[in-house]
Amino acid sequence: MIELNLAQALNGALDTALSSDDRVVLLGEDIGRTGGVFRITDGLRDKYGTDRVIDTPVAESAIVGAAFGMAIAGMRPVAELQFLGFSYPAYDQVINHVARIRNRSNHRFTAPLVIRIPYGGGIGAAEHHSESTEAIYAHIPGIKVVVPSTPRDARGLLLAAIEDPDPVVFLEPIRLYRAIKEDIPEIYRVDIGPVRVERSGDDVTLLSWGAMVKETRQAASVLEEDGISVEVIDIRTLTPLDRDGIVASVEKTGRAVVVHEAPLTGGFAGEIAATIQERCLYCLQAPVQRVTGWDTVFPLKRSEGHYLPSVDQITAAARRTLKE
Amino acid sequence: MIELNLAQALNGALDTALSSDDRVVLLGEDIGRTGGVFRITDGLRDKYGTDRVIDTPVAESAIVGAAFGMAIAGMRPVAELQFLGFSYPAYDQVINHVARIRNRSNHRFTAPLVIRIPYGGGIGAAEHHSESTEAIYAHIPGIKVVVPSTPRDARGLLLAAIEDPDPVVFLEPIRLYRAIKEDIPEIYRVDIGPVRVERSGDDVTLLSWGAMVKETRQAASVLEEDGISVEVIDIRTLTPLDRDGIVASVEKTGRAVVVHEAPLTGGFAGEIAATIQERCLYCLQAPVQRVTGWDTVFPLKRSEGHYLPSVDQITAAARRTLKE
Amino acid sequence: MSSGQIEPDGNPSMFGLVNSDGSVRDRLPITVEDLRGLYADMVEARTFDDKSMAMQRQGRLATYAPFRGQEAAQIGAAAALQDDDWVAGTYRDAALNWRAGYPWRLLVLGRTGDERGGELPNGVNVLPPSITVGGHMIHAVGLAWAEKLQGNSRIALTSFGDGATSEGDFHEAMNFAAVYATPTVFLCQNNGYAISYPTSEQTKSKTIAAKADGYGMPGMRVDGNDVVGVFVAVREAAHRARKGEGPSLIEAVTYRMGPHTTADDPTRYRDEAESRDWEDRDPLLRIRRLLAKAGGWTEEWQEDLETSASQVIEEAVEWAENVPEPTVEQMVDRVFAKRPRSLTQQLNETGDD
Amino acid sequence: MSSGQIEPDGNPSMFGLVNSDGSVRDRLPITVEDLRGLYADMVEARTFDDKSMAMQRQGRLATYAPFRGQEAAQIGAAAALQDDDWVAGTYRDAALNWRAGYPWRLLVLGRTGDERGGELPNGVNVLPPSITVGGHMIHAVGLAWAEKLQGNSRIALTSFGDGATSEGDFHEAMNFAAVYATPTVFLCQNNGYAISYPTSEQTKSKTIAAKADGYGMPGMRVDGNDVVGVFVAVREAAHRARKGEGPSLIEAVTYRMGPHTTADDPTRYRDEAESRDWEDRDPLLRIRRLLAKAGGWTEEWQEDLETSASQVIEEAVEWAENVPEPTVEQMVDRVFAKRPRSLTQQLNETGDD
Ligand SMILES: Cc1ncc(C[n+]2csc(CCOP(=O)(O)OP(=O)(O)O)c2C)c(N)n1
Ligand SMILES: Cc1ncc(C[n+]2csc(CCOP(=O)(O)OP(=O)(O)O)c2C)c(N)n1
Ligand SMILES: [Mg+2]
Ligand SMILES: [Mg+2]
Repeated sequence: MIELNLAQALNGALDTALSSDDRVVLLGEDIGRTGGVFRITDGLRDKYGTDRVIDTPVAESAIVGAAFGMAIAGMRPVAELQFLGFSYPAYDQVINHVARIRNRSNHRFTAPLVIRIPYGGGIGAAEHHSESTEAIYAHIPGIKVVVPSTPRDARGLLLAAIEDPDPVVFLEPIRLYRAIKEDIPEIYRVDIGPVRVERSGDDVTLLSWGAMVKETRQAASVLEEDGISVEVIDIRTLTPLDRDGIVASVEKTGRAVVVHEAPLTGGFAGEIAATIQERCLYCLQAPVQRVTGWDTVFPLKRSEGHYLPSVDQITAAARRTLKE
Repeated sequence: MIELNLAQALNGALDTALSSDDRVVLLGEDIGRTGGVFRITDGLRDKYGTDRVIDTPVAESAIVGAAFGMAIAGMRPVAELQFLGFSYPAYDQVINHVARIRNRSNHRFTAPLVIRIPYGGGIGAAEHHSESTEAIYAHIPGIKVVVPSTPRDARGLLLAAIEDPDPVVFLEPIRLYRAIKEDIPEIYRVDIGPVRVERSGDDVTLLSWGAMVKETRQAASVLEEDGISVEVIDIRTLTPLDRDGIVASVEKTGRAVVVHEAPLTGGFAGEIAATIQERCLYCLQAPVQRVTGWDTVFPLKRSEGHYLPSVDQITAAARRTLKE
Repeated sequence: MSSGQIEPDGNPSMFGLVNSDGSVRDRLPITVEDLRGLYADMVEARTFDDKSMAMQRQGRLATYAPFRGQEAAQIGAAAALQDDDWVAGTYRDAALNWRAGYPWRLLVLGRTGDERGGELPNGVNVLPPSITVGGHMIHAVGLAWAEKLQGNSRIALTSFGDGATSEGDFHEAMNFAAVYATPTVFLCQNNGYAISYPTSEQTKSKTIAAKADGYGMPGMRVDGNDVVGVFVAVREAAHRARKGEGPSLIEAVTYRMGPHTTADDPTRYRDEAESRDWEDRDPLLRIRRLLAKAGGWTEEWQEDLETSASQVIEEAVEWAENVPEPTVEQMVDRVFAKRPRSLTQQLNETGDD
Repeated sequence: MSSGQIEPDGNPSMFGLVNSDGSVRDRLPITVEDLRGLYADMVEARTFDDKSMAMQRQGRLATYAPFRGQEAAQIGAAAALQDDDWVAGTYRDAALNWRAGYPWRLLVLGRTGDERGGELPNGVNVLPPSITVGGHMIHAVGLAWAEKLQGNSRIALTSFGDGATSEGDFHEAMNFAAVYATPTVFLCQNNGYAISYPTSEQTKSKTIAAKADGYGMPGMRVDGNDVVGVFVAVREAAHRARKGEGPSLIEAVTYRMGPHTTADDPTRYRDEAESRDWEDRDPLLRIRRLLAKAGGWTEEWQEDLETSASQVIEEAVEWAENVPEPTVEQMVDRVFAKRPRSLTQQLNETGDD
């Protein structure tokens, strides 16, 4: 057991992967000399050398495309893209090649690679540095999309992702990198797939993932103080989606609030709300509520407060479900 | 009035735009000499010259990026990307620049351009030629996403899109290009925004857009034969979404089936189902059903029949809502 | 109409060994027997191409992209590789892929619209053809890089068209290959057109080979209709790569004699005169002329070749057309290594209808 | 640690007029008065840069990307343009943008994290800085193309870093510009690093200017710390563009003296010795040396310049910091020309909470 924050947990997971599996290589912009803009790969270049921890030119499509080729040739590349807002030049490689080679070759060639991408707002960053476009990845058949919110899950899911026979897009919530510390076992995997019940309760289910789990958790505490019994679900794996885990909770509580910071329209909360009403319309005591970002461009620092869903918005939504 | 199929209606709309507005230019791969792989720009190069109808190198990011610059400088470019599966190299330009310049410059610079993209399956095409990834565009704040399903709407919406002060992604259902003919007035605009009630009914609402409107329409006929009164809604504009139009219909019928050929998970039907249960849970007689493609890569010709939603699937889903 | 090619032919700065008329510019570095082998391969490839065109017209294949006229570039390049080298080519590279180990039967199966056509035999390191223009070149960089990092001697060849050099992905792939000195051979089959758009308009560079300079990489222009020239050029580039001297770019100047695909109508964008011009430069014809002079070609041999090629292709077609209809389960089970529960649920639900 | 630059300095093949020590290589094509003007602009820009760094440390600005060391490249380039020419630069181009008409107050406002900083005055054709590396170069191609198609004489200049030349978008933009002969000037400020990644590792090309060849475009390497050299080079390229002779690439070799941004720690990737080396090549210093020799510089003038620059910048800061807090409505109403009903609904609903 060792106490780590989310960033350290990721660094440790990469260290473990590099030391235990020769096929693992890391590549990305500034990940070597500087240890990445968030220092997630700190120290690894010195430890494993420039053939295993590779600084690359600024070319996202090539980073993913080269990692893809490496994976086909038997390696286990872990690519880092610097921010989710800079991942789009590689979107074509992900959707048209990474996600499809197993299908295209009927299993003969596969691409077991991981694409790590920091995401999310709340740090007052420049344009393109704050957005949460997980929905555009979660719509791609053939990749898995994983979003940890705790140091434990970060380590366990990253190791599972690197070992997974299929490609994984691994989204890291920037504002949680150093938010909390947790005791983590050395040998540890978290299955890609199942949701995590973060807190059990009976009256209402709050569902979230990644960065917004923090506010969701806080909202749960506020509600509990008012005597409301809240179940908090951390989705963790957006795809393949654990619909049974979600439905089981809402069958119990009859009420659900889905929280994300991406824009409302076309956001992944729509998928979850649609699923809940499909599977348990008759157990629903109130409409599934969505608490999300706005259908606007993610704003710069001064308007961030207007944009990001607040604890108050979550509790208000939960109370709306209880009023009905 | 003139009788045209969808492809001809688009060609006519482009002709009208080119002749009535000097600022309009068309650019894209093979749109000049050959009139485009689907001949939508047929004859326009000869008529308007190579400065107005421009063949470009194979470089989607540059096509959109150059059109964006032209639009800022006061022109009204209409870019064609050859297939939706080849639009992803330009995704970064769309999400990071086209959709954002108004926000970035607080209205000082704007990008009134149209990106036309043929999409959808059913023609037994090669890989990447059949998919329906409208959801990844509908999640981008700052662009409008329009998908006509009839010759009339095709003409009216394309002209409205070219005149719109904001950028529009205009998706054209390949398998409807030459499916039906319709009488179309010469002077004609269709507002971007409102859904179109294609058929009025009381028992169940079928909602769809683009290519799947055909099967949806057929399903409605089958159901009507059995005495079921069906309302068919053609969404037409995915964003900004006309939630009121959708809700008004379901408030009347109490039952809804959303149909698209994109994969289920993260598809735009999720948004619509989520909206319906938010706004009229208490009027819903049954869960909103989604009839969609599979969470698989769009298959090649021999498996296309397995993949595409069928009339039977739609009628079965509608009957499920009626059973409850 | 303008001519498609930047500098169609007869350019002394273009490397080549066998001229259109079958004369040789220099002593050939291969035996007549080997040349006969290359010729036989080209005949077999063309037989496949003709057969595919015919089948497509009969509705037995999905859209087909013919390589007629490009047999020398493809066969010459593949012949210069070792058996387990990697190949990442395009929709037009059936001849290249076949010569590198991709069985005809799978190529036919793929073209009927069946993903199982992409399931290559173990040991054949050819990627199923990529349909996006430009996206696959970097794959060959990654493949080659992995081999290098793992201490293997395998190299990777990527083949692409003139049109593909306009994509940003070409640039990124060239740069990565050069920066990391990956053992990659970039083979551009400059066939004069990207669908309807002539090479001469795609770039203001005089040649595509010249683009290599900007990446600090050797670039070479070769007569793409000379199978021996292409073979020698690619062999040299492969040799450099295998020795650890990094990537090269080879521009093989050739001509697409047929339509872009079976859906294309070339009369919309090029003169018949131009196409006729290129008929005399047919890559098969010139080797036939050369062999005839050297006594290595006879009418009977030609007939034998054609008969046996037809038989081989017919067998492949027969096999492919008898592959059982694909099932829904197969479609669903190709997405991941293990079918996730969400897909099983979809299968159960949609199965109900 | 390796040196960042490919060929740091003193290269005879690199165009320049003023050496580090203030000596001149050739007769200067501008008057002493103009040179004093350029120098004054550089002083003002540096004052802004210093002030911004200080403000960021005080938490008054979001992340800031300093241009210290690159003043000559930016001021020299902007000075060579006409008032209504288009400029599309990066996060590091505040000096360039300002000299092209972007008011300091809006540059400050933008950096406080306010979209209203991007609302340029009418007539100033400078795009608000783009933060994605590479994406904006093609915008300058589109802008210039539109002017050409509309028969106007405006040209477009795009500025970008060495790192940006690795992006596919660089390639596509260069190719489009060349193919359509758009009046575009590509200005690469090669400052030795893409964050931590040295230029010498980014490419195997000897220079960035050399990359122009592959596009059939003139390329020129200029000492980016020589404001006169840059001015002359850009003026020439702008002139060519305006005459209809198409685009050019100018590589201005310079050095980022500060960190990549206020969030960066350069000691992780470069020696102090290297940075010290470049101090003597400071673009302000050399003009000061030159002017001092020519009697065009005095201590008092320097003090005057600094005082008035400080005042100008202080006023801009004061203005920006007094812009009222942005409202939710403003955020919502920036998405489209007319607010769609869906956003009004969101406003009503979220307003409730
Ligand atoms: C990214 C992308 N854009 C567009 C297309 C459509 N398309 C298919 S082939 C082709 C032309 C390619 O020309 P070239 O690279 O010269 O290859 P050739 O077909 O001549 O062999 C185009 C534009 C595509 N397949 N992928
Ligand atoms: C598409 C994209 N990828 C990555 C980044 C992160 N990033 C910001 S600046 C930078 C380095 C750019 O270097 P260069 O082009 O040389 O410009 P400089 O910062 O040196 O002025 C990187 C990688 C980005 N902004 N955009
Ligand atoms: Mg070609
Ligand atoms: Mg730089």
